[in-house]
Amino acid sequence: MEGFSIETLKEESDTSETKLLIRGFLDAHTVDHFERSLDEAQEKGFKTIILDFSSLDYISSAGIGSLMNYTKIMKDKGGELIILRPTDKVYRIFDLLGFSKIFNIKR
Amino acid sequence: MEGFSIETLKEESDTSETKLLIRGFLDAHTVDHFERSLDEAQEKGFKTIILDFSSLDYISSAGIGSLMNYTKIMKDKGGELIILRPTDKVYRIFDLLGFSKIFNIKR
Amino acid sequence: MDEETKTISFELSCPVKSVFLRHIRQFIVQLAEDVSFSEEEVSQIEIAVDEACSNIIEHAYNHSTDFDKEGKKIYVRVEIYKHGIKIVVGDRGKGIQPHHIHRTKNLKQYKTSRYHRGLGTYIITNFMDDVLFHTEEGYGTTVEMFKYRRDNDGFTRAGIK
Amino acid sequence: MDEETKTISFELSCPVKSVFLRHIRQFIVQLAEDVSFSEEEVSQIEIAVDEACSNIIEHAYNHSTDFDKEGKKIYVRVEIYKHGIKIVVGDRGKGIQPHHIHRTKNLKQYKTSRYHRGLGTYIITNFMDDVLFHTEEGYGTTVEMFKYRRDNDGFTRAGIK
Ligand SMILES: Nc1ncnc2c1ncn2[C@@H]1O[C@H](COP(=O)(O)OP(=O)(O)O)[C@@H](O)[C@H]1O
Ligand SMILES: Nc1ncnc2c1ncn2[C@@H]1O[C@H](COP(=O)(O)OP(=O)(O)O)[C@@H](O)[C@H]1O
Repeated sequence: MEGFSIETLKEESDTSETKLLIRGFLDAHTVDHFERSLDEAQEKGFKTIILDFSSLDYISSAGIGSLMNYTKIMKDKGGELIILRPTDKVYRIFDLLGFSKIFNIKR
Repeated sequence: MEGFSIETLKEESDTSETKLLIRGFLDAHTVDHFERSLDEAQEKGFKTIILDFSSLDYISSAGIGSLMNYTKIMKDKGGELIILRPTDKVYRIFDLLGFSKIFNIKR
Repeated sequence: MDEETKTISFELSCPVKSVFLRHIRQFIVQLAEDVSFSEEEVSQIEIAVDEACSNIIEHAYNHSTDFDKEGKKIYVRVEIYKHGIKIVVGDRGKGIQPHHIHRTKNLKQYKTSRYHRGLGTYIITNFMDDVLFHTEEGYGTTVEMFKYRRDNDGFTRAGIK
Repeated sequence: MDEETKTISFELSCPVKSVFLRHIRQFIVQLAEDVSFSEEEVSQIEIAVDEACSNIIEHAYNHSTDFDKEGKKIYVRVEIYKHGIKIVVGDRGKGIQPHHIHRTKNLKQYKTSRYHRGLGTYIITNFMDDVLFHTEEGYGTTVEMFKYRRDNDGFTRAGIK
Protein backbone atom coordinates (compact mmCIF):
# COMPACT_ATOMS: atom_id res chain seq x y z
CA MET A 1 0.00 0.00 0.00
CA GLU A 2 2.92 2.35 -0.70
CA GLY A 3 0.95 4.37 -3.19
CA PHE A 4 4.05 5.09 -5.27
CA SER A 5 6.75 3.11 -7.03
CA ILE A 6 9.33 3.50 -9.77
CA GLU A 7 10.59 0.67 -11.92
CA THR A 8 13.32 0.78 -14.56
CA LEU A 9 11.88 -0.75 -17.72
CA LYS A 10 14.83 -0.26 -20.05
CA GLU A 11 18.40 1.05 -20.00
CA GLU A 12 20.12 1.36 -23.37
CA SER A 13 23.68 2.56 -23.27
CA ASP A 14 24.02 2.76 -27.12
CA THR A 15 21.20 5.26 -27.46
CA SER A 16 21.84 6.47 -23.93
CA GLU A 17 18.14 6.14 -23.22
CA THR A 18 16.37 4.99 -20.08
CA LYS A 19 12.70 4.32 -19.45
CA LEU A 20 11.09 4.50 -16.03
CA LEU A 21 7.63 3.26 -15.11
CA ILE A 22 6.06 5.65 -12.60
CA ARG A 23 3.16 4.21 -10.65
CA GLY A 24 0.64 5.62 -8.21
CA PHE A 25 0.54 9.12 -6.74
CA LEU A 26 3.10 11.79 -7.52
CA ASP A 27 2.44 14.33 -4.77
CA ALA A 28 4.36 16.41 -2.22
CA HIS A 29 5.16 13.19 -0.35
CA THR A 30 6.46 11.05 -3.19
CA VAL A 31 8.21 13.74 -5.22
CA ASP A 32 11.52 13.22 -3.35
CA HIS A 33 11.59 9.57 -4.35
CA PHE A 34 10.79 10.62 -7.94
CA GLU A 35 13.60 13.18 -8.03
CA ARG A 36 16.13 10.73 -6.59
CA SER A 37 15.41 8.38 -9.49
CA LEU A 38 15.80 11.16 -12.06
CA ASP A 39 19.07 12.29 -10.46
CA GLU A 40 20.34 8.72 -10.58
CA ALA A 41 19.43 8.37 -14.27
CA GLN A 42 21.32 11.60 -15.00
CA GLU A 43 24.35 10.47 -13.01
CA LYS A 44 24.42 7.30 -15.07
CA GLY A 45 24.76 9.59 -18.10
CA PHE A 46 21.42 8.95 -19.81
CA LYS A 47 20.59 11.70 -22.28
CA THR A 48 16.97 10.67 -22.87
CA ILE A 49 14.76 9.89 -19.92
CA ILE A 50 11.38 8.45 -20.81
CA LEU A 51 8.81 8.49 -18.03
CA ASP A 52 6.06 5.95 -18.60
CA PHE A 53 3.05 7.66 -16.98
CA SER A 54 0.49 5.05 -18.03
CA SER A 55 0.14 3.86 -14.41
CA LEU A 56 0.35 7.27 -12.77
CA ASP A 57 -2.99 7.89 -11.04
CA TYR A 58 -2.42 11.38 -9.75
CA ILE A 59 -0.11 14.36 -9.96
CA SER A 60 -0.12 17.59 -7.96
CA SER A 61 1.82 20.84 -8.33
CA ALA A 62 4.77 19.25 -6.54
CA GLY A 63 5.11 16.74 -9.38
CA ILE A 64 4.43 19.32 -12.09
CA GLY A 65 7.05 21.69 -10.68
CA SER A 66 9.53 18.84 -10.63
CA LEU A 67 8.76 17.94 -14.25
CA MET A 68 9.29 21.61 -15.18
CA ASN A 69 12.71 21.59 -13.51
CA TYR A 70 13.89 18.35 -15.04
CA THR A 71 12.56 19.23 -18.50
CA LYS A 72 14.78 22.33 -18.34
CA ILE A 73 17.79 20.55 -16.81
CA MET A 74 17.73 17.84 -19.49
CA LYS A 75 17.32 20.38 -22.28
CA ASP A 76 20.24 22.46 -20.97
CA LYS A 77 22.35 19.30 -21.13
CA GLY A 78 21.32 18.63 -24.71
CA GLY A 79 19.11 15.76 -23.59
CA GLU A 80 15.39 15.22 -23.33
CA LEU A 81 12.69 14.32 -20.81
CA ILE A 82 9.75 12.52 -22.43
CA ILE A 83 6.41 11.75 -20.82
CA LEU A 84 4.89 8.62 -22.31
CA ARG A 85 1.18 7.78 -22.40
CA PRO A 86 -0.16 9.78 -19.43
CA THR A 87 -3.54 8.60 -18.13
CA ASP A 88 -6.50 10.75 -19.16
CA LYS A 89 -6.73 12.12 -15.66
CA VAL A 90 -3.11 13.28 -15.52
CA TYR A 91 -3.17 14.58 -19.10
CA ARG A 92 -6.28 16.61 -18.34
CA ILE A 93 -4.53 18.29 -15.40
CA PHE A 94 -1.55 19.15 -17.65
CA ASP A 95 -3.93 20.43 -20.29
CA LEU A 96 -6.09 22.54 -17.98
CA LEU A 97 -2.93 24.20 -16.68
CA GLY A 98 -1.37 24.64 -20.11
CA PHE A 99 1.51 22.24 -19.50
CA SER A 100 0.52 19.86 -22.28
CA LYS A 101 2.34 22.19 -24.69
CA ILE A 102 5.40 22.67 -22.48
CA PHE A 103 6.17 19.08 -21.61
CA ASN A 104 7.31 16.65 -24.23
CA ILE A 105 4.33 14.29 -24.13
CA LYS A 106 3.90 11.17 -26.32
CA ARG A 107 0.33 9.94 -25.93
CA MET B 1 -19.92 4.64 -7.16
CA GLU B 2 -23.03 3.22 -5.51
CA GLY B 3 -21.05 0.69 -3.50
CA PHE B 4 -23.80 -1.89 -3.70
CA SER B 5 -25.83 -3.61 -6.39
CA ILE B 6 -27.91 -6.73 -6.93
CA GLU B 7 -28.33 -8.45 -10.25
CA THR B 8 -30.53 -11.42 -11.08
CA LEU B 9 -28.34 -13.98 -12.82
CA LYS B 10 -30.87 -16.77 -13.29
CA GLU B 11 -34.56 -17.48 -12.65
CA GLU B 12 -35.72 -21.05 -13.21
CA SER B 13 -39.39 -21.70 -12.65
CA ASP B 14 -39.06 -25.52 -13.16
CA THR B 15 -36.62 -25.95 -10.29
CA SER B 16 -38.04 -22.83 -8.62
CA GLU B 17 -34.50 -21.56 -8.17
CA THR B 18 -33.17 -18.01 -8.45
CA LYS B 19 -29.62 -16.75 -8.35
CA LEU B 20 -28.67 -13.22 -7.31
CA LEU B 21 -25.28 -11.60 -7.74
CA ILE B 22 -24.55 -9.39 -4.72
CA ARG B 23 -21.85 -6.80 -5.29
CA GLY B 24 -20.05 -4.35 -3.04
CA PHE B 25 -20.73 -3.59 0.60
CA LEU B 26 -23.48 -5.22 2.62
CA ASP B 27 -23.72 -2.95 5.64
CA ALA B 28 -26.35 -1.14 7.73
CA HIS B 29 -26.99 1.17 4.78
CA THR B 30 -27.43 -1.37 1.99
CA VAL B 31 -29.17 -4.12 3.97
CA ASP B 32 -32.64 -2.69 3.16
CA HIS B 33 -31.98 -2.97 -0.55
CA PHE B 34 -30.72 -6.53 0.03
CA GLU B 35 -33.84 -7.52 1.99
CA ARG B 36 -36.19 -6.03 -0.60
CA SER B 37 -34.61 -8.28 -3.23
CA LEU B 38 -34.96 -11.36 -1.05
CA ASP B 39 -38.60 -10.51 -0.28
CA GLU B 40 -39.27 -10.13 -3.98
CA ALA B 41 -37.68 -13.50 -4.76
CA GLN B 42 -39.87 -15.10 -2.12
CA GLU B 43 -43.00 -13.40 -3.40
CA LYS B 44 -42.23 -14.81 -6.83
CA GLY B 45 -42.38 -18.23 -5.17
CA PHE B 46 -38.74 -19.28 -5.48
CA LYS B 47 -37.89 -22.09 -3.08
CA THR B 48 -34.13 -21.92 -3.53
CA ILE B 49 -32.38 -18.59 -3.39
CA ILE B 50 -28.71 -18.68 -4.33
CA LEU B 51 -26.69 -15.62 -3.36
CA ASP B 52 -23.54 -15.28 -5.42
CA PHE B 53 -21.14 -13.61 -2.95
CA SER B 54 -18.08 -13.74 -5.20
CA SER B 55 -18.21 -9.94 -5.68
CA LEU B 56 -19.20 -9.04 -2.14
CA ASP B 57 -16.36 -7.00 -0.66
CA TYR B 58 -17.67 -6.49 2.84
CA ILE B 59 -20.32 -7.62 5.28
CA SER B 60 -21.15 -6.29 8.75
CA SER B 61 -23.46 -7.56 11.49
CA ALA B 62 -26.42 -5.95 9.71
CA GLY B 63 -25.85 -8.27 6.75
CA ILE B 64 -25.11 -11.29 8.92
CA GLY B 65 -28.27 -10.76 10.98
CA SER B 66 -30.26 -10.52 7.79
CA LEU B 67 -28.74 -13.76 6.45
CA MET B 68 -29.65 -15.45 9.76
CA ASN B 69 -33.27 -14.32 9.41
CA TYR B 70 -33.65 -15.35 5.79
CA THR B 71 -31.89 -18.69 6.32
CA LYS B 72 -34.54 -19.46 8.94
CA ILE B 73 -37.46 -18.06 6.92
CA MET B 74 -36.53 -20.12 3.86
CA LYS B 75 -36.02 -23.26 5.93
CA ASP B 76 -39.42 -22.83 7.65
CA LYS B 77 -40.97 -22.68 4.18
CA GLY B 78 -39.23 -25.90 3.11
CA GLY B 79 -36.84 -23.92 0.92
CA GLU B 80 -33.18 -23.03 1.10
CA LEU B 81 -30.86 -20.00 1.14
CA ILE B 82 -27.45 -20.79 -0.36
CA ILE B 83 -24.37 -18.60 -0.22
CA LEU B 84 -22.15 -19.21 -3.23
CA ARG B 85 -18.39 -18.60 -3.39
CA PRO B 86 -17.92 -15.91 -0.73
CA THR B 87 -14.70 -13.92 -1.04
CA ASP B 88 -11.95 -14.91 1.40
CA LYS B 89 -12.56 -11.74 3.35
CA VAL B 90 -16.27 -12.35 3.86
CA TYR B 91 -15.78 -16.07 4.53
CA ARG B 92 -13.20 -15.26 7.19
CA ILE B 93 -15.66 -12.99 8.98
CA PHE B 94 -18.29 -15.78 8.91
CA ASP B 95 -15.71 -18.23 10.15
CA LEU B 96 -14.34 -16.08 12.97
CA LEU B 97 -17.89 -15.61 14.24
CA GLY B 98 -18.88 -19.24 13.80
CA PHE B 99 -21.41 -18.62 11.05
CA SER B 100 -19.61 -20.70 8.48
CA LYS B 101 -21.31 -23.75 10.00
CA ILE B 102 -24.74 -22.16 10.29
CA PHE B 103 -25.09 -20.73 6.80
CA ASN B 104 -25.38 -22.98 3.80
CA ILE B 105 -22.14 -22.01 2.06
CA LYS B 106 -20.86 -23.44 -1.23
CA ARG B 107 -17.26 -22.31 -1.72
CA MET C 1 9.64 13.93 23.18
CA ASP C 2 9.93 10.22 23.84
CA GLU C 3 9.70 8.41 20.51
CA GLU C 4 7.87 5.55 22.19
CA THR C 5 5.03 7.68 23.46
CA LYS C 6 4.79 10.12 20.56
CA THR C 7 1.50 9.60 18.85
CA ILE C 8 -0.06 10.45 15.55
CA SER C 9 -3.74 11.23 15.71
CA PHE C 10 -6.69 11.89 13.43
CA GLU C 11 -10.18 13.11 14.15
CA LEU C 12 -13.19 12.76 11.97
CA SER C 13 -16.76 13.83 12.49
CA CYS C 14 -19.48 12.67 10.20
CA PRO C 15 -23.26 13.00 9.81
CA VAL C 16 -25.34 10.30 11.48
CA LYS C 17 -26.32 8.59 8.24
CA SER C 18 -25.62 5.03 7.22
CA VAL C 19 -24.63 6.10 3.70
CA PHE C 20 -21.39 7.44 5.19
CA LEU C 21 -20.37 4.22 6.96
CA ARG C 22 -18.25 3.23 4.01
CA HIS C 23 -16.43 6.57 4.02
CA ILE C 24 -15.46 5.99 7.63
CA ARG C 25 -14.44 2.38 6.90
CA GLN C 26 -12.34 3.45 3.94
CA PHE C 27 -10.49 6.01 6.04
CA ILE C 28 -9.83 3.55 8.87
CA VAL C 29 -8.79 0.75 6.51
CA GLN C 30 -6.26 3.02 4.81
CA LEU C 31 -4.65 3.90 8.14
CA ALA C 32 -4.68 0.32 9.42
CA GLU C 33 -3.00 -0.82 6.21
CA ASP C 34 -0.40 1.93 6.52
CA VAL C 35 0.70 0.71 9.91
CA SER C 36 0.93 -2.77 8.43
CA PHE C 37 -1.71 -4.74 10.18
CA SER C 38 -2.32 -7.99 8.32
CA GLU C 39 -5.22 -8.28 5.90
CA GLU C 40 -7.17 -10.24 8.49
CA GLU C 41 -6.47 -7.71 11.24
CA VAL C 42 -7.42 -4.81 8.97
CA SER C 43 -10.76 -6.43 8.26
CA GLN C 44 -11.36 -6.98 11.98
CA ILE C 45 -10.63 -3.31 12.69
CA GLU C 46 -12.86 -2.30 9.78
CA ILE C 47 -15.88 -4.24 11.00
CA ALA C 48 -15.40 -3.27 14.67
CA VAL C 49 -15.43 0.43 13.77
CA ASP C 50 -18.40 -0.07 11.47
CA GLU C 51 -20.35 -1.76 14.27
CA ALA C 52 -19.63 1.06 16.70
CA CYS C 53 -20.71 3.65 14.10
CA SER C 54 -23.79 1.63 13.10
CA ASN C 55 -24.84 1.55 16.75
CA ILE C 56 -24.67 5.33 16.90
CA ILE C 57 -26.86 5.56 13.81
CA GLU C 58 -29.34 3.05 15.15
CA HIS C 59 -29.44 3.84 18.84
CA ALA C 60 -27.73 7.04 19.95
CA TYR C 61 -29.93 9.85 18.74
CA ASN C 62 -33.61 10.53 18.48
CA HIS C 63 -33.57 11.01 14.75
CA SER C 64 -36.73 12.98 14.25
CA THR C 65 -35.55 15.78 16.50
CA ASP C 66 -31.79 15.42 16.67
CA PHE C 67 -30.59 14.80 13.15
CA ASP C 68 -28.00 17.22 11.88
CA LYS C 69 -28.25 19.46 14.90
CA GLU C 70 -24.98 20.93 16.06
CA GLY C 71 -22.98 18.26 17.83
CA LYS C 72 -25.17 15.35 16.77
CA LYS C 73 -22.54 13.50 14.85
CA ILE C 74 -20.50 10.36 14.68
CA TYR C 75 -17.08 11.14 16.17
CA VAL C 76 -14.08 9.03 15.31
CA ARG C 77 -10.59 9.49 16.71
CA VAL C 78 -7.64 7.39 15.56
CA GLU C 79 -4.32 7.30 17.39
CA ILE C 80 -1.37 5.44 15.98
CA TYR C 81 1.24 4.10 18.35
CA LYS C 82 4.35 2.04 17.84
CA HIS C 83 2.59 -0.89 19.44
CA GLY C 84 -0.82 -0.54 17.86
CA ILE C 85 -3.84 1.51 16.92
CA LYS C 86 -6.47 3.08 19.14
CA ILE C 87 -9.83 4.03 17.72
CA VAL C 88 -12.42 5.92 19.70
CA VAL C 89 -15.93 6.08 18.30
CA GLY C 90 -18.30 8.39 20.12
CA ASP C 91 -21.62 10.19 20.11
CA ARG C 92 -23.41 12.82 22.17
CA GLY C 93 -26.64 10.88 22.26
CA LYS C 94 -28.78 9.31 24.89
CA GLY C 95 -26.25 6.82 26.27
CA ILE C 96 -26.63 3.06 26.57
CA GLN C 97 -29.20 1.92 29.08
CA PRO C 98 -27.47 -0.27 31.69
CA HIS C 99 -29.60 -3.33 30.98
CA HIS C 100 -28.69 -3.18 27.27
CA ILE C 101 -24.94 -3.14 27.57
CA HIS C 102 -23.07 -6.30 26.57
CA ARG C 103 -26.32 -8.02 25.86
CA THR C 104 -24.78 -10.83 23.88
CA LYS C 105 -22.31 -12.63 26.09
CA ASN C 106 -21.89 -15.53 23.73
CA LEU C 107 -22.72 -16.39 20.17
CA LYS C 108 -24.82 -19.42 21.00
CA GLN C 109 -27.29 -17.09 22.63
CA TYR C 110 -27.34 -14.89 19.52
CA LYS C 111 -27.84 -17.75 17.15
CA THR C 112 -30.69 -19.38 19.04
CA SER C 113 -32.48 -16.11 19.84
CA ARG C 114 -35.39 -15.03 17.74
CA TYR C 115 -34.09 -11.46 17.67
CA HIS C 116 -30.68 -11.12 16.15
CA ARG C 117 -29.36 -8.35 18.30
CA GLY C 118 -26.16 -7.80 20.20
CA LEU C 119 -23.79 -9.07 17.48
CA GLY C 120 -22.31 -5.60 17.13
CA THR C 121 -20.84 -5.36 20.63
CA TYR C 122 -19.78 -9.01 20.38
CA ILE C 123 -17.76 -8.21 17.26
CA ILE C 124 -16.22 -5.11 18.83
CA THR C 125 -15.10 -6.84 22.00
CA ASN C 126 -13.84 -9.95 20.21
CA PHE C 127 -12.08 -8.42 17.21
CA MET C 128 -10.26 -5.70 19.15
CA ASP C 129 -7.81 -6.38 21.99
CA ASP C 130 -8.80 -3.82 24.63
CA VAL C 131 -12.28 -2.35 24.58
CA LEU C 132 -13.80 0.18 26.95
CA PHE C 133 -17.36 1.49 26.84
CA HIS C 134 -17.96 4.84 28.49
CA THR C 135 -21.61 5.76 28.62
CA GLU C 136 -23.67 8.24 30.57
CA GLU C 137 -27.39 8.73 30.23
CA GLY C 138 -28.09 11.89 28.30
CA TYR C 139 -24.41 12.60 27.58
CA GLY C 140 -23.55 9.99 25.04
CA THR C 141 -21.36 6.97 24.55
CA THR C 142 -17.79 6.37 23.51
CA VAL C 143 -16.24 3.06 22.59
CA GLU C 144 -12.47 2.99 22.95
CA MET C 145 -10.83 0.16 21.05
CA PHE C 146 -7.19 -0.84 20.92
CA LYS C 147 -5.58 -3.39 18.64
CA TYR C 148 -1.97 -4.41 19.18
CA ARG C 149 0.43 -4.92 16.35
CA ARG C 150 1.92 -8.39 16.19
CA ASP C 151 4.94 -7.33 14.14
CA ASN C 152 6.93 -4.28 15.16
CA ASP C 153 9.25 -4.14 12.17
CA GLY C 154 6.68 -3.22 9.58
CA PHE C 155 5.68 -0.07 11.38
CA THR C 156 7.53 2.45 9.26
CA ARG C 157 6.52 0.77 6.01
CA ALA C 158 4.49 3.74 4.83
CA GLY C 159 6.98 6.27 6.13
CA ILE C 160 4.99 6.84 9.29
CA LYS C 161 7.28 7.33 12.24
CA MET D 1 -35.75 22.94 8.43
CA ASP D 2 -35.55 24.30 4.91
CA GLU D 3 -34.39 21.51 2.62
CA GLU D 4 -32.47 23.99 0.49
CA THR D 5 -30.29 25.26 3.29
CA LYS D 6 -29.89 22.01 5.23
CA THR D 7 -26.29 20.97 5.06
CA ILE D 8 -24.31 17.85 5.64
CA SER D 9 -20.90 18.39 7.08
CA PHE D 10 -17.71 16.51 7.87
CA GLU D 11 -14.64 17.49 9.79
CA LEU D 12 -11.26 15.89 9.63
CA SER D 13 -8.05 16.73 11.40
CA CYS D 14 -4.82 15.13 10.38
CA PRO D 15 -1.12 15.26 11.33
CA VAL D 16 1.00 17.70 9.34
CA LYS D 17 2.78 15.03 7.33
CA SER D 18 2.82 14.61 3.58
CA VAL D 19 2.34 10.85 3.87
CA PHE D 20 -1.29 11.55 4.83
CA LEU D 21 -2.10 13.73 1.81
CA ARG D 22 -3.51 10.76 -0.01
CA HIS D 23 -5.77 9.86 2.92
CA ILE D 24 -7.27 13.32 2.76
CA ARG D 25 -7.59 13.14 -1.03
CA GLN D 26 -9.26 9.74 -0.85
CA PHE D 27 -11.82 11.03 1.65
CA ILE D 28 -12.61 14.13 -0.41
CA VAL D 29 -12.79 12.21 -3.69
CA GLN D 30 -15.27 9.76 -2.22
CA LEU D 31 -17.56 12.58 -1.11
CA ALA D 32 -17.22 14.51 -4.37
CA GLU D 33 -18.11 11.37 -6.30
CA ASP D 34 -21.11 10.75 -4.04
CA VAL D 35 -22.62 14.10 -4.88
CA SER D 36 -22.06 13.29 -8.53
CA PHE D 37 -19.50 15.76 -9.68
CA SER D 38 -18.12 14.67 -13.04
CA GLU D 39 -14.81 12.81 -13.21
CA GLU D 40 -13.08 16.01 -14.32
CA GLU D 41 -14.64 18.08 -11.55
CA VAL D 42 -13.73 15.46 -8.94
CA SER D 43 -10.12 15.58 -10.02
CA GLN D 44 -10.12 19.38 -9.85
CA ILE D 45 -11.50 19.27 -6.31
CA GLU D 46 -8.96 16.59 -5.40
CA ILE D 47 -5.95 18.59 -6.54
CA ALA D 48 -7.24 21.90 -5.08
CA VAL D 49 -7.59 20.32 -1.64
CA ASP D 50 -4.20 18.63 -1.98
CA GLU D 51 -2.56 21.97 -2.80
CA ALA D 52 -4.11 23.68 0.22
CA CYS D 53 -2.97 20.82 2.49
CA SER D 54 0.49 20.68 0.91
CA ASN D 55 0.87 24.41 1.62
CA ILE D 56 0.13 23.80 5.28
CA ILE D 57 2.77 21.08 5.38
CA GLU D 58 5.31 23.23 3.60
CA HIS D 59 4.62 26.69 4.99
CA ALA D 60 2.28 26.90 7.98
CA TYR D 61 4.26 25.50 10.88
CA ASN D 62 7.76 25.65 12.17
CA HIS D 63 8.33 21.92 12.04
CA SER D 64 11.19 21.51 14.42
CA THR D 65 9.24 23.01 17.30
CA ASP D 66 5.61 22.67 16.31
CA PHE D 67 5.15 19.21 14.94
CA ASP D 68 2.47 17.15 16.59
CA LYS D 69 1.85 19.69 19.33
CA GLU D 70 -1.75 20.05 20.34
CA GLY D 71 -3.62 21.99 17.69
CA LYS D 72 -0.84 21.85 15.08
CA LYS D 73 -2.79 19.94 12.49
CA ILE D 74 -4.28 20.06 9.05
CA TYR D 75 -7.99 20.86 9.45
CA VAL D 76 -10.44 19.97 6.72
CA ARG D 77 -14.15 20.71 6.77
CA VAL D 78 -16.51 19.57 4.03
CA GLU D 79 -20.05 20.86 3.63
CA ILE D 80 -22.38 19.40 1.07
CA TYR D 81 -25.17 21.55 -0.32
CA LYS D 82 -27.78 20.96 -2.96
CA HIS D 83 -25.92 23.35 -5.22
CA GLY D 84 -22.37 22.29 -4.53
CA ILE D 85 -19.57 21.43 -2.16
CA LYS D 86 -17.66 23.69 0.21
CA ILE D 87 -14.26 22.63 1.49
CA VAL D 88 -12.39 24.58 4.11
CA VAL D 89 -8.74 23.70 4.68
CA GLY D 90 -7.11 25.39 7.64
CA ASP D 91 -4.15 25.53 9.97
CA ARG D 92 -3.17 27.30 13.18
CA GLY D 93 0.24 28.24 11.89
CA LYS D 94 2.10 31.41 11.18
CA GLY D 95 -0.23 32.86 8.53
CA ILE D 96 0.63 33.91 5.00
CA GLN D 97 2.83 36.96 4.74
CA PRO D 98 0.98 39.62 2.74
CA HIS D 99 3.62 39.85 0.01
CA HIS D 100 3.40 36.09 -0.58
CA ILE D 101 -0.30 35.77 -1.19
CA HIS D 102 -1.45 35.11 -4.74
CA ARG D 103 2.09 35.24 -5.96
CA THR D 104 1.33 33.63 -9.28
CA LYS D 105 -1.21 35.76 -11.10
CA ASN D 106 -0.79 33.97 -14.37
CA LEU D 107 0.79 30.82 -15.66
CA LYS D 108 3.13 32.51 -18.09
CA GLN D 109 4.89 34.05 -15.11
CA TYR D 110 5.18 30.62 -13.48
CA LYS D 111 6.54 28.94 -16.56
CA THR D 112 9.20 31.49 -17.32
CA SER D 113 10.31 31.93 -13.73
CA ARG D 114 13.37 30.11 -12.50
CA TYR D 115 11.60 29.18 -9.27
CA HIS D 116 8.52 27.10 -9.77
CA ARG D 117 6.43 28.47 -6.97
CA GLY D 118 2.91 29.72 -6.68
CA LEU D 119 1.28 27.00 -8.78
CA GLY D 120 -0.61 25.77 -5.69
CA THR D 121 -2.70 28.89 -5.18
CA TYR D 122 -3.15 29.19 -8.94
CA ILE D 123 -4.67 25.70 -9.04
CA ILE D 124 -6.91 26.40 -6.05
CA THR D 125 -8.32 29.63 -7.42
CA ASN D 126 -8.74 28.31 -10.95
CA PHE D 127 -10.14 24.84 -10.26
CA MET D 128 -12.66 25.94 -7.64
CA ASP D 129 -15.45 28.46 -8.28
CA ASP D 130 -15.34 30.67 -5.19
CA VAL D 131 -12.17 30.86 -3.14
CA LEU D 132 -11.50 32.90 -0.02
CA PHE D 133 -8.21 33.07 1.86
CA HIS D 134 -8.41 34.13 5.50
CA THR D 135 -5.02 34.62 7.06
CA GLU D 136 -3.75 36.34 10.16
CA GLU D 137 -0.14 36.47 11.25
CA GLY D 138 0.41 34.11 14.12
CA TYR D 139 -3.14 32.72 14.03
CA GLY D 140 -3.13 30.64 10.92
CA THR D 141 -4.72 30.42 7.54
CA THR D 142 -7.92 28.98 6.13
CA VAL D 143 -8.76 28.49 2.50
CA GLU D 144 -12.48 28.29 1.81
CA MET D 145 -13.32 26.75 -1.54
CA PHE D 146 -16.68 26.25 -3.18
CA LYS D 147 -17.46 24.30 -6.31
CA TYR D 148 -20.91 24.47 -7.86
CA ARG D 149 -22.67 21.45 -9.24
CA ARG D 150 -23.56 21.74 -12.90
CA ASP D 151 -26.29 19.07 -12.75
CA ASN D 152 -28.84 19.19 -9.98
CA ASP D 153 -30.58 15.91 -10.72
CA GLY D 154 -27.77 13.62 -9.74
CA PHE D 155 -27.63 14.93 -6.21
CA THR D 156 -29.44 12.09 -4.48
CA ARG D 157 -27.61 9.42 -6.48
CA ALA D 158 -25.84 8.02 -3.44
CA GLY D 159 -28.86 8.40 -1.21
CA ILE D 160 -27.60 11.67 0.21
CA LYS D 161 -30.44 14.10 0.74
N1 LIG E 1 -24.04 4.44 20.80
C1 LIG E 1 -25.09 3.90 21.46
N2 LIG E 1 -26.04 4.71 22.03
C2 LIG E 1 -27.09 4.17 22.68
N3 LIG E 1 -27.30 2.85 22.84
C3 LIG E 1 -26.39 2.00 22.29
C4 LIG E 1 -25.26 2.46 21.58
N4 LIG E 1 -24.53 1.39 21.17
C5 LIG E 1 -25.19 0.31 21.61
N5 LIG E 1 -26.32 0.64 22.30
C6 LIG E 1 -27.27 -0.28 22.98
O1 LIG E 1 -26.60 -1.52 23.19
C7 LIG E 1 -27.34 -2.59 22.58
C8 LIG E 1 -26.40 -3.65 22.04
O2 LIG E 1 -25.77 -3.21 20.82
P1 LIG E 1 -25.27 -4.27 19.73
O3 LIG E 1 -24.49 -5.31 20.42
O4 LIG E 1 -24.55 -3.58 18.66
O5 LIG E 1 -26.59 -4.94 19.18
P2 LIG E 1 -27.76 -4.36 18.28
O6 LIG E 1 -27.33 -3.04 17.75
O7 LIG E 1 -27.93 -5.42 17.25
O8 LIG E 1 -28.93 -4.25 19.23
C9 LIG E 1 -28.22 -1.92 21.55
O9 LIG E 1 -29.38 -2.65 21.30
C10 LIG E 1 -28.51 -0.56 22.17
O10 LIG E 1 -29.60 -0.65 23.07
N1 LIG F 1 -1.05 27.65 4.93
C1 LIG F 1 -0.06 28.56 4.70
N2 LIG F 1 0.63 29.09 5.74
C2 LIG F 1 1.62 30.01 5.53
N3 LIG F 1 2.00 30.43 4.30
C3 LIG F 1 1.34 29.93 3.22
C4 LIG F 1 0.29 28.97 3.36
N4 LIG F 1 -0.18 28.68 2.12
C5 LIG F 1 0.55 29.40 1.26
N5 LIG F 1 1.47 30.17 1.91
C6 LIG F 1 2.40 31.16 1.29
O1 LIG F 1 1.88 31.50 0.01
C7 LIG F 1 2.85 31.24 -1.00
C8 LIG F 1 2.20 30.76 -2.30
O2 LIG F 1 1.74 29.42 -2.18
P1 LIG F 1 1.63 28.49 -3.47
O3 LIG F 1 0.90 29.25 -4.51
O4 LIG F 1 0.99 27.21 -3.11
O5 LIG F 1 3.09 28.28 -3.98
P2 LIG F 1 4.31 27.49 -3.35
O6 LIG F 1 3.78 26.64 -2.24
O7 LIG F 1 4.82 26.69 -4.51
O8 LIG F 1 5.25 28.55 -2.90
C9 LIG F 1 3.81 30.23 -0.37
O9 LIG F 1 5.08 30.31 -0.92
C10 LIG F 1 3.80 30.63 1.10
O10 LIG F 1 4.71 31.66 1.37
